[in-house]
Amino acid sequence: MRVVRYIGKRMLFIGPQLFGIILVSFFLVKLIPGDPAVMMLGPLATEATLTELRNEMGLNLSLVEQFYIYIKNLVLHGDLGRSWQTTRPVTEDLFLRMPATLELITLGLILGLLIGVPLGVGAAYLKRGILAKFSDYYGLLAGALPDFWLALVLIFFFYTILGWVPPPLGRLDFFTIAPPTVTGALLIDSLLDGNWAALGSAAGHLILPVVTLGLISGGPILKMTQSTMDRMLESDYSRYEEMCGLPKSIIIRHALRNSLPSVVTIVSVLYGFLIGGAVLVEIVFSWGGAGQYAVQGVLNADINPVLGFVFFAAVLSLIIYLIVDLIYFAIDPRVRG
Amino acid sequence: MAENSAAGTILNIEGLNVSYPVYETDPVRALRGIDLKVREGEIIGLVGESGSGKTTLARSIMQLISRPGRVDSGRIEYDGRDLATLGEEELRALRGNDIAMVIPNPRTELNPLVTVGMQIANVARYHLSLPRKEAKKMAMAMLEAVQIPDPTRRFKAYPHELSGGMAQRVVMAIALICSPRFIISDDATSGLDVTVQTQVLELLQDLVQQQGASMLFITRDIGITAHYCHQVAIIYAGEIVELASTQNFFDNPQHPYSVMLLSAFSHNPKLRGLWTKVVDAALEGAAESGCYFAARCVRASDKCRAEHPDMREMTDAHSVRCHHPVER
Amino acid sequence: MSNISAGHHPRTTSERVQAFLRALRYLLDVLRARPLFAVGYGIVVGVVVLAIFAPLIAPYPPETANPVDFLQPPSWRHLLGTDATGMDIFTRIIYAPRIDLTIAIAGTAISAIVGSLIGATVGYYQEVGGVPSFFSGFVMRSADVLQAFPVFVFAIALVAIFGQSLQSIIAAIAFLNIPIYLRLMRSQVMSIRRMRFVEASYVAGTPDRYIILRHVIPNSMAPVLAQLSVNIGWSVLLTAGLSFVGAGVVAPTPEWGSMIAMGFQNIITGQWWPSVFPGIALAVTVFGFALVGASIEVLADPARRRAMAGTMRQRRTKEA
Amino acid sequence: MSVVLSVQNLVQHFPIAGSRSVVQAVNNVSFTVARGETLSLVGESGSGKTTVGRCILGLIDPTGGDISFHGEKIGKKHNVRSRGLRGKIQLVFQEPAESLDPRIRIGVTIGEPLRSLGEKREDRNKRVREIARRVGLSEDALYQYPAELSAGQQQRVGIARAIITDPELIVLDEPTSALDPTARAEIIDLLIRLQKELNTAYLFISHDLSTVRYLSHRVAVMYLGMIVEQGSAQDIFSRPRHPYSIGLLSSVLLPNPNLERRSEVSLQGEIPSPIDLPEGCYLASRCPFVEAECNARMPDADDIGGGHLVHCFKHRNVIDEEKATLDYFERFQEEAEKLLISGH
Repeated sequence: MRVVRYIGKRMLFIGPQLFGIILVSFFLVKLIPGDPAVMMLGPLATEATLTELRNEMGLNLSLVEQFYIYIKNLVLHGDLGRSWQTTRPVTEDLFLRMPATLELITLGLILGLLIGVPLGVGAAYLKRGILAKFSDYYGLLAGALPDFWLALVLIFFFYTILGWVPPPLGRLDFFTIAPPTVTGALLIDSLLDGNWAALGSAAGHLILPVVTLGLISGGPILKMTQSTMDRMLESDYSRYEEMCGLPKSIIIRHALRNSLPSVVTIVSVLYGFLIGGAVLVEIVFSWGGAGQYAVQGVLNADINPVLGFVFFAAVLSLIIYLIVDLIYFAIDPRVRG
Repeated sequence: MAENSAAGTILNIEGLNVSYPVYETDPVRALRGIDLKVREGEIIGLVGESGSGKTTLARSIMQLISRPGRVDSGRIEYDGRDLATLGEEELRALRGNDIAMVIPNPRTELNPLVTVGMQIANVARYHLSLPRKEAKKMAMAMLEAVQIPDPTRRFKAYPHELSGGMAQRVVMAIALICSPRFIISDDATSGLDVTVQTQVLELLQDLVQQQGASMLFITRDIGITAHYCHQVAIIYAGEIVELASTQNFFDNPQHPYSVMLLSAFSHNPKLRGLWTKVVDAALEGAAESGCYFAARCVRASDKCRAEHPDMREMTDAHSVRCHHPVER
Repeated sequence: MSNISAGHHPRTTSERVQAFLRALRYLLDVLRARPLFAVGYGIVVGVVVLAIFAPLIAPYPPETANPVDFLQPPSWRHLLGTDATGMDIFTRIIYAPRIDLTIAIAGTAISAIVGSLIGATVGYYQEVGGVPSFFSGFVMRSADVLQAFPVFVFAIALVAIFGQSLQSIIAAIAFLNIPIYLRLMRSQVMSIRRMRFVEASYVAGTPDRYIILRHVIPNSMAPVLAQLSVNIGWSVLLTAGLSFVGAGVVAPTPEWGSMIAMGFQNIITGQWWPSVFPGIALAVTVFGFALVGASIEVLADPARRRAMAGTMRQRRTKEA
Repeated sequence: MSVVLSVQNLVQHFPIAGSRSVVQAVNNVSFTVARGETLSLVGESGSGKTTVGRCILGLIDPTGGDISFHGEKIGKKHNVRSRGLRGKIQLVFQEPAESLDPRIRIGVTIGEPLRSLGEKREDRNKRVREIARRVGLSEDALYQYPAELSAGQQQRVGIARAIITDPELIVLDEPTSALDPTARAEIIDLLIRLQKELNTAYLFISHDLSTVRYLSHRVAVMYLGMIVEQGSAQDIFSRPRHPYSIGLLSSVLLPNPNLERRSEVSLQGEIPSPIDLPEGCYLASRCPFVEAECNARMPDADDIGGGHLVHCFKHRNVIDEEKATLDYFERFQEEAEKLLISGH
């Protein structure tokens, strides 16, 4: 079937693209100044112990040899090396932290969709109404707000003044016992485990960060929905449906269905961006997500976490783009060919 | 106009003026006092060049003038009711049901994501409030009526998979499924190849006459009206300048613009020289007073430039809007 | 039908002046028809003017700490209050655009120029086959690789490598934005390359250089310009983010991101102004640039310009 | 008359992305165009006539066959853009608005082809004014932008740009079908007049038969990438031999109700897809005269005198059936003249 051949072709591309990303990021990240050995043993360590540690970590080899070892470990054992900050294998760290980031982004984008799509459709349909005016302002404003600043403002109102929300310190209260990690997403794990206390606490901590991401991502989603719906409602076929006397609700439904591909595209672009882009919100809410882990890696010249994060992020982005293509396949017969 | 014989008048347009506001200058007057009567079962050809207002007229009948155009004055009476007084719901019930439109480039005007069969069925479903299965059966019957090759397979096809001719037949199926009493064909065959065009025109004429419907056939190609219309109306700069039965019109065209149009089709340089005045395009139709065609007319006199001519009935079923019509 | 703007085109100086006045009046009408655009131009001009004349307007020196009155709430002496080190927030806010806007505009300009040129050449030679199309394929694949990178982490890495100087942040932002313009210009050029008037020039033997510079690039400028102003806004946000994480502009240089970061601890204990005011200034500036981008998009697209003209005409008849 | 352009067995197949099948757009087309002569390629959409034009102009690299200009082969390396040939072959498009750069004034557009011939600025401007006058454009128009002109005027600019380099051959790709009837007639008169004055060869591509009738010296009827019949305009329009030509001519609607061109040859059904073309004659599935031989192999050209070539086994039977071989276009013009002259 054409779909299978299409996916096959895309899978073929994923391999080389991933290799390209790892290649570029490896040689780029290696340029980050700062000597890990000194970082680990502190400034007082003698030169001998430092060189001995460097040899142990293979830093004395040429970059190409280091790259060869890195790739061999990754492909054969799925080992992304060890982080000197957490002293644990990077793969383990990421499997712990990435779900936190993904849970946050996924819920944030869902909220963004709930805000953006209905508002966009409404604004496109009631052209002159106040809704159209409001969504114009909101679309532009949401794109202009710095997400870390909005997080601070929300914390100030809902925590410092109103106290409706738990303090912005991580994903769970100290005294709540975390559910056994199955998916890594606290809401799901606590549901699976039936641990209602953890569920309540996790949900409480999620509110502000998800609202931050939702309000921010709602902007571009709204703008894309509104502009595409506008174009679709002005299109020849919508006009012809009007001429055939089809009820307004049907015309809108058809226009929306034709606008879905572009909404799906913007959501996939946002999702790819937020994997690395939500790090500021993570820092404000000390979320302990993967982004934060990578940023710490860069700031402290801890190479392996950065490379590991880039690899994970790249794999996720490529998977997302594949899903988007499949959705295109389902919606648009022209793509099916 | 000859008093209408047995058949009643289904559409009566009186003094219709439509204009589009334009920045910095006066609004562009697309229609400047259209008077047109269409009797039941009659096919009337409306011939005009681009910018003459023929598409605006089609959309005015459907009360769907594209923004920012607006109706300045005049009445459109359909089946005895003034369309301007009807509410949005009543108009919606008419469009596609009683008044249907056949459009020129169907492949861009059909919904790309819905199968062709369903698009035909949808019109029947909503106007005749039929259950889904019933509407699909009717749509299939319609596909066979428009002689689409292999209708069962085409039913599930998408618009981009159809050839020009097939897409045109689908649009005709959509227009005729609710057996409308009045059909507007807005240059419906302009996108087609010559051989396919003849097949589609034959089919359109048969189906319209089978249902006893009447049709306003809008086109740039005067040749078509000679073979497929009962009446011919020539429209220039937003007003009808000549109206006659087809035989009368082609035997004795009287308005200088009609003759100029026919001479253009004859590709005879000598003939065209007689009836065409070389003029700077900028002045075309710009005259507000007097006859709008005066600037390009070889027979224009001072009277033409001063006084705007009215439609005058010359002989039975033949009227002209000109101070010096061509006599033979 | 009559062609609406008949009459010949300005050649003598007096006619050129008239044409200029007419264009000015048209712009004023546009701004009246869409107040949102007027707001946009107002903000951008305001921020730039404030930044240039900051030394004259600002009541206090921007970078000297004054521990005596630290964390003062907004008052007549300190319009927007002071931060933890006692520096006047209003002063630093109007000085900040000097850094933020310079970085954003320089970075975006470089990426727009470099990205557009590469994009135009790649787009033009993509279908020519042979070595050029291999080269374009290679460029596009590397653009894909760059864009698969998590943007923010990549920015921090670049700054860490090049050092935290102004130039290195500008370089990082430029490098990040190049793929956007490259992709935008390439798709524009590939569609325009197939236009009839380009084919006519090609057949007439007109050299490629002339076709690219005279036909292809001018016709693809509109979307690039609209993207430019949106991109400047986005770069300001990125610069602020970098400073917030401590990877961008280093304190005490006045910069919105680092100001918000400095006020971060105080917010939990109730002093909101050190973080909130710089954030508002930043958001308003980015909002202004987004509006300018939106206006360029509308003015550059003839169809939407005509639609707007219709509404302006009605407004004018109501007044007359 | 010296041959300006000669096309021998031109073949052009477009591969379809992602599948092994191929669109057979042009199959074995051969014709010649002499100096000052107009050859029309007539056919419906998908007949390959535009593709032939684009191959000649070097916009497409043909799969097979060769094209020579004044006996000199042109193709991949040596084409319309190389030094010797530059400006010798020019092009006029169907959509007037699309053929002009919206951001450049008319005068500059017309003068552009001279730029590649290294003409100095003063000569260029003088030549532009002269050519503008010749095609009936006002001095003012030179300073206007394309959007401010009518479709007819825009097409005149396209023609001016084409003739400014004094080409020997102009490929006109449906130059009149987008125009209104009155504007179309003006452009046709202009083209005929220019050909008489400049002795330029025209390759006129169109599906508008009435225009082709009065503009062309010779006509080639194309169907599914093949020339099915070729000959003088007079022969083709009055004594068509190939069933497809007859079917094509009988579907033209002339503005005269009494001229009903009913003919026995009526082509039913749809045009087959150019992807998997049948073995024998491509018209077999739609032709009333079809026989076993037609389905077996492709008929080769029969010369029935005066360069009138027909690709059909049964063309002799076709003539017996087709009694009325009256040239309806000629008849229409005579009647139109009688009618429209009276009362002038």
